[in-house]
Amino acid sequence: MTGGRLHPFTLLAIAGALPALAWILPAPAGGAWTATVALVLTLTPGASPGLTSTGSSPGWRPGLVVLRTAVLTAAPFWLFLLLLHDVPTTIAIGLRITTMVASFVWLVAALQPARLVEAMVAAGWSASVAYLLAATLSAVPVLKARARRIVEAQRCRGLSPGGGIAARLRALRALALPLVLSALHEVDERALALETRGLVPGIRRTPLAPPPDPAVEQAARWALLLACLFALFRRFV
Amino acid sequence: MRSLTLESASFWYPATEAPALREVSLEVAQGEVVALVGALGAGASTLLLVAADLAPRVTGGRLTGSVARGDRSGIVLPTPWTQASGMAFTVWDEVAFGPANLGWPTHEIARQVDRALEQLELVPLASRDPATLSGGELQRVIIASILAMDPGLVLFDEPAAELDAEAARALWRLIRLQAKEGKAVLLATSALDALPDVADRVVWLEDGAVRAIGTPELLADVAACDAGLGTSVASVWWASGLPGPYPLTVAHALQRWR
Amino acid sequence: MSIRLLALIPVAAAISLALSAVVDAVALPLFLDTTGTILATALAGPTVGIATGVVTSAVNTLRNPTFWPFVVVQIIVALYAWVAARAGLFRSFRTAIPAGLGLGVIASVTSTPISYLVFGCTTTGGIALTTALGKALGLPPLGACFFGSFVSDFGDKAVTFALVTSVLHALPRRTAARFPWALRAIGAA
Amino acid sequence: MIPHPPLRLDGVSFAYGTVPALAGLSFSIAPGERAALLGRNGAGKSTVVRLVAGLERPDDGTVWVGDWDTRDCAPERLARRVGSVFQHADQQLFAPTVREDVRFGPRALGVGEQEVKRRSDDALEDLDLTPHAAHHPYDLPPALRKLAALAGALALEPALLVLDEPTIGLDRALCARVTSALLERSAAGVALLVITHDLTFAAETLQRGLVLDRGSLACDGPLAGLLGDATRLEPLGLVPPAVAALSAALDLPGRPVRAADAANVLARVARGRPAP
Repeated sequence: MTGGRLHPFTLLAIAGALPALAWILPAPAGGAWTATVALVLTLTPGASPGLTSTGSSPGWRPGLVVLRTAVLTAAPFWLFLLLLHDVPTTIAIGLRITTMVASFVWLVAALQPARLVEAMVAAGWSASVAYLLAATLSAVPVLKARARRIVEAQRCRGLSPGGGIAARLRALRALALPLVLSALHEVDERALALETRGLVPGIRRTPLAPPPDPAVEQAARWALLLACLFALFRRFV
Repeated sequence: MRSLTLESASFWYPATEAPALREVSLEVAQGEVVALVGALGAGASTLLLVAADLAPRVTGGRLTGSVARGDRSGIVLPTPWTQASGMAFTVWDEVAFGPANLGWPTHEIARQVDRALEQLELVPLASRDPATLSGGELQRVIIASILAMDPGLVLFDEPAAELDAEAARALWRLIRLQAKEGKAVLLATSALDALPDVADRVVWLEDGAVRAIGTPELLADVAACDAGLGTSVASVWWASGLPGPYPLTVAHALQRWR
Repeated sequence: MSIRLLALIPVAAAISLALSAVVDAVALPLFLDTTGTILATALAGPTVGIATGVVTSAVNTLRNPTFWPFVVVQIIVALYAWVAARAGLFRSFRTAIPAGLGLGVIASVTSTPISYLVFGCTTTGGIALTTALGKALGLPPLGACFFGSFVSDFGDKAVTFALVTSVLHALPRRTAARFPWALRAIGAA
Repeated sequence: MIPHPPLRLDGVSFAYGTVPALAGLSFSIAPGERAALLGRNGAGKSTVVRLVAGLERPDDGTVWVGDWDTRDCAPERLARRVGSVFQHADQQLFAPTVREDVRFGPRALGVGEQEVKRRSDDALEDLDLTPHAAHHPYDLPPALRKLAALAGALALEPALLVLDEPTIGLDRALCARVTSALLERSAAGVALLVITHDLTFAAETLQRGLVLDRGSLACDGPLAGLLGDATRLEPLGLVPPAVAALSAALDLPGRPVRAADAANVLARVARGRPAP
């Protein structure tokens, strides 16, 4: 049962349920339990850094990397909480944030976007919804690289990004506008590409490699949902 | 069998008075490569969008005259980075994007994708993330993605622009192969020197209208050279003041010279 | 929704997230992560704007796990931008910047309860420090939290509105005319 | 040796992390000299351009732009002496008209409005862009946007122009405009360093060939000789451009590689020969 082979929806369910339970269950015991589970999850083999694509060999090492990312992301919150609140509140909120951070960092490591897109298509989601998420995910690095290239190109024709606030805001305009205008200009070509390659409304898209979704996992997802609802019911009734 | 027939087709882009195409009549048969040449703004790109049924349906604008298509068409536009689907995280999935949208069974998709990858010499890149490819590599992936949909009419707009010399030569060979396999190919390019080996016919467009249609020898006529549309060898002959007809290629020049 | 508007959403969302590279270059304390949402709304209306906001938050969450609660803020930004576009407030900086400041207040009012309940006002280092300053000034916890998020977010929405105004006016008229809302947003329709 | 040539690389080495890109590269370019930078993908061509523009610092050795060591200069300061145009340069335009965008560079250098106007009008004139000066860049086809970006670099009136694949997407007529603009600037003493795999453009425009192979200089000599020699081009994945191939096939004296030269030689040789 490694993170890598679970159905994407199961990964999402777990990563959603743990933080929900952390907030619903009475503090600090609830938070402590969920935080521990989340941190242990990050150690599960196969939780290779899917999205952060830092490359990984199976075994414990990637798990430690994921755990370290989770801890490093959660740590500053504890510091700021101490700054603002007394100790019991800090512990209560800190455990909840740690649960959320750990479960999401694990999700990001375990979830491959291609499998999520295939799962959405196989589950009958419209191809357009899957397109929105996946296309944004792949467009971000492309436009970020373009933004860096534009900053370099504009500096090579004399633009100084420094100076006073007014100078920096003018520089911001000379750097942001080219990025936005060139990206907007390409919307038409992207639409033409989608049209010519068949992504038109109302199609029955063939899932390429739909991840297996065994009944036990589907049951587990419903169980998690019921557990959260039950805990919510008990907490407020 | 005729794959594409245009009869006095005229087209206006939205909110513009001057037509981008004026009364264009053209037929492209299966097994034939037809090249569109002309100065910037002569209408080659517009003609390809009309042939691909993207103009006016997606671009907006107004079309008069008639356009008849015998086959499904696929178009390769000149900017590969805007053509990637954005839904694929490996080259294999990118090439399979079109066929999957057509709803083909998975074994048929696999067969078409593997064939397209071989034709474009992309098999070693099959599991790479498209975002990590160079401009030339991504252009070959986009071409494979269109061919994998097995279109009867294949349209190319400046396909060699992003390619280096070796990849461009491989592309010209591939285009000839598509015609041999019975596809109709309509191609806009400014690589005039490649056309004698690639195109069966050449269409000279000027201000949206057809100025001339003929075999690649057209690119050695005085009129073409005057307009800067002669092949390099013909243009040198034309500039030298020697009498015509001008040789089309280096090989022709060699025959003439002995 | 036409294919063109569908293709606009990922591009607008990616613009929001890519602008961080520009903000880093000029080293200004700005996020600009609602630029795409506001721009999409001003170009193509609320549906496209809200979809852009939701997708931006979803992808942002995958990159920084603490961001998901703020999908609510993105939706409110889209609705606010819709009202601003209908009123043509993108016609000049004189109308756009005050509208941006108004959004800054509303965004802080919206994000404060989220920040307070979920994070105890420690969403980012900046917010935590300014909240501590608020507490030192004797503000009650929720008030301090509002002060924290308002001060750190104060200029962002105003600059974002100004940037979107610049973009809409910089678009070639022909391109602007083909987006359903663009001309109305700059008061030209 | 000119005391401070527009560009001098002195034993320059550079690596992207652990991936070596340049190894002890040394060459210099004199005023008015027109050099082509050739080599396979990954040979280090783009790295040279980034170093010259000040976007990267060399690990070893020094890049001299005149008497400035690029290690001490930010790109915006080097812009006074180096006009750089990268691939996809058309994506950096943002002004409502081509003329305004071309004026961005000189205005950023703070040369005074009168001088800004003169420089930008000259640059637009050199590339025959004046008819499009009042158009919006995004109302123009991509090829003309590329020319507008090049005009922006020309308007800086630098002592050195560094161009990365300036002719991708341009047809022969537009390439001819770039060629004439660059020849004019070179005649006025501007040095050129151009990365290109378009050998027809290189033949028409450049005179010296610098061939990079795995980060070091494999060859540095007259371009015409290189372009006519299929065996030396083959390892670079290149073939002789059409005019050079014609000259070799017809054994034209002097092996001209430029179309105009080949036409003249052809006419002269034809007159001296009995009619075929």
